[in-house]
Amino acid sequence: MNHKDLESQSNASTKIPILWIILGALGMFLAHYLVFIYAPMETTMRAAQRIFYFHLPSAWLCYIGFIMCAGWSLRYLMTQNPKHDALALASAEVGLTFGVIVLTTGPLWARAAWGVWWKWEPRLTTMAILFLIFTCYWVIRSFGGDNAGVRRFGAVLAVLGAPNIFFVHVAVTRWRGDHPNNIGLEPEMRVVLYSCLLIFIILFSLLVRLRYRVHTEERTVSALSRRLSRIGG
Amino acid sequence: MSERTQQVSLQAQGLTKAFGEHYALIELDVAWYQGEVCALLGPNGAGKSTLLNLLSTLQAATEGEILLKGKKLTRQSAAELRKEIGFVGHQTMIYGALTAFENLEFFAELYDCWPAELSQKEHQAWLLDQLEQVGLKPAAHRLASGFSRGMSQRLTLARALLPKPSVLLLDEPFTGLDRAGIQQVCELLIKAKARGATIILSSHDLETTQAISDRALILKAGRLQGLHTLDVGQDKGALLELYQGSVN
Amino acid sequence: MSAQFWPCFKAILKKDLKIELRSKETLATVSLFGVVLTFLFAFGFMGDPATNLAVAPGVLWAALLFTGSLSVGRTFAREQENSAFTALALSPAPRSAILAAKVLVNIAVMLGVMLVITPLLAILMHIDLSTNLFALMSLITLSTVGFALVATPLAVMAVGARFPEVLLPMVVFPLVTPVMICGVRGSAALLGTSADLDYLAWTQMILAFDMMIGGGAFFLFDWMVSE
Amino acid sequence: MNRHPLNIIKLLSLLFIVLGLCLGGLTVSVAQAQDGSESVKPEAKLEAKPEAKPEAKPEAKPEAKPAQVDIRPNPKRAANKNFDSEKEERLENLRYKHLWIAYSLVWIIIFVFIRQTWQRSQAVSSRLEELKSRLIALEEKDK
Repeated sequence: MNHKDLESQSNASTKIPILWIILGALGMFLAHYLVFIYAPMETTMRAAQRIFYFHLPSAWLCYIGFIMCAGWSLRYLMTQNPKHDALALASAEVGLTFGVIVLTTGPLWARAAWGVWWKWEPRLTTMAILFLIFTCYWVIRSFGGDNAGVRRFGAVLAVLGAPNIFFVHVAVTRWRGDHPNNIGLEPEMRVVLYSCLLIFIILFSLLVRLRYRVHTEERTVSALSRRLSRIGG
Repeated sequence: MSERTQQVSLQAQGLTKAFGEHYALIELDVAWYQGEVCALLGPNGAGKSTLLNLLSTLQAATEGEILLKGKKLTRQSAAELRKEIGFVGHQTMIYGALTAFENLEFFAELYDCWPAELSQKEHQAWLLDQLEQVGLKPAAHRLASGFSRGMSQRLTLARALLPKPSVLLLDEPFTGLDRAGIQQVCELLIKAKARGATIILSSHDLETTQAISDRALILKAGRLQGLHTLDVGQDKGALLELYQGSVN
Repeated sequence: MSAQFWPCFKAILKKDLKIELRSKETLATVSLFGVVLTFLFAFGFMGDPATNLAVAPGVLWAALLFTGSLSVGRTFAREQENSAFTALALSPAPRSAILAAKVLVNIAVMLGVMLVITPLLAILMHIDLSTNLFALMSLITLSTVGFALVATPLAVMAVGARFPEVLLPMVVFPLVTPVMICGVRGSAALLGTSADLDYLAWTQMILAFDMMIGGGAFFLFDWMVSE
Repeated sequence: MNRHPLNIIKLLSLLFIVLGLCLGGLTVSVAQAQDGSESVKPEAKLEAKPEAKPEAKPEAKPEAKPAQVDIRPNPKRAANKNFDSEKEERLENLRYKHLWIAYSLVWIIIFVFIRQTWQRSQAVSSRLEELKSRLIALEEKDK
């Protein structure tokens, strides 16, 4: 890899997505307004129901992050392109962040709604297992050191873990499938929910890009310092 | 080496290997010929083992490539080219819970390298014959875990030679061997060389190395320091001189 | 001139079984561990007959997971002695043959262990298994297969890792959750303590899991061990 | 065919994945037929087809139990509650407390993540700059 390669490689990822940041910031204000003022008060759950406008988009994006991680991991296994690996790691990390949101807001909501912090309910359980798998992924990637073996191990874990969740879900659903699913959201609630989802998607892609940038730059740094150590003898 | 018209069997082009920020091997360009013995020399940490590991497909190069008989050694082609490579590493790579005979049998099955002219019944005799060549026939049916370092080394060598590889990579093959053992190993190597195999060995035993090597490749801190042709008639200290001259 | 799948598969299988039958090391240690586990679980959960019936499946499958991760780790520790796995990796044997043989060996060892644990548990907890023996056996076998299919490729990859003994259980346990749930629920249905579904549906579910994870593992395995 | 055993293995693997998915879906439909009217089941059955994605779908209806009868604002219901207003008020407080905790947690988590990313990226860029200047200095010295 010569100097120019390094330059172009780092330039491509150094660009801070200004537009996205502005969009995300505006979206935040909008989300606050929508969730706290615009959305009608729900009758049975009252204020606690508003948690759900954050909870649900986070859950979706958590899943999307993990699926993206699995997809990029598969590509990494096939191509050995370190960029795919960086993308996989970035999406797993962002997915995990949203997973933490889901797993903290979820119990708070459950406590207000059902009077318990945790319920062995299919979605909760599936989420928890998925979260565990990707926490393992993250732990391995953070503490295993940066070498090809660790990357491959993580990639395999992600690829095996994501479809595995299908089985966990089906199994838990059949085991504890006493969950009423029919809900009707009022139109205003729908509006709030979907706008929140959109805003969270913007936030998600922004975070993934920022994270990806960090990972690629870290790799550039190690490549550069390797080069320096080589030139320096 | 006089017969330079011979074919190139193994080639390294810009071969580089980095571990983290440390370079073990830097842009190595070398060609090895059929039927030659090349000695790898250099102080500890010079990259000898790394080079052998790369050539054996055990590790993947960071940059550069390896050509085996003109074919690029990649992840895809490695599966097919592995049969052509014999490797003896620091570790003996034998199963302690199996006897010497069973170890060889397992690898013969794995490589599917039974001589075509032999019937199933003669396989056993053939394997014993292979063991005989490394002087292990008396211990053929003893568990390998009870072997001394020298015996394990012989068994490892027999295993590596079993599929008649065209490239033989040896990392410190003489460790733990007595004089007679070294003699025996040298004979085996010369036989393989006569068959047309390329032998690359790293060793600290300069005297033995000089006796069987055609060329000496000297590495220092991952870089090629010198590639010298050794003449049969040279006196015993010649290699040592070369080595010291290059390294210091 | 790539090597063939079957000869290599047979050679590796033969070698592993030979070593295992000769030293009986893995089988003995892991079975003993399983026996100890079963006793401890029995101490911990022993109650009236109804409770015993209710906890037995959980105990059995927990024991399966623990002994399974131990035995998978053991079969690879054997390869690491003298770095023998390096020789295997350098051989022209197809990667899938190595994986298939290793999976089969692990299944064999784990089944052997389960053969010891299951009757012991039945005796300790006063449970009559004889009525649904075949169904229970198929459930256990399929769970074992599922576990081996998940754990073996990861164990192969963990051979050179920094902390394999923690890494493996940590990674494998969340991945085999479906096996755990289906196995426990299925055997609970067999024992009559669970009213939700009949065991056949659960068995089918594990089978589906086995096929899918097995397919995935074999599909990916070439890429897994590339260096 | 025999020359590429690996490809056959790959094909077989894919076949098994598909079979496994079908079987998984089939089991669910069997289960559904067995216990009849569970509203969750048909959903799970649908999920059998697209690979790896199904998990996102069930999240679509997270409202769960609270919405038992009717979610629309219902004055009668509100009137009914008068008899236990103290308890109701405590519950209301609890709900608001939970909302605020959840809300602040969401932003704390996101903020911490962004801050951490930012710090790392700052550290990396400064190191990158330093290395680049060293590299340029070295290259100039070479000339």
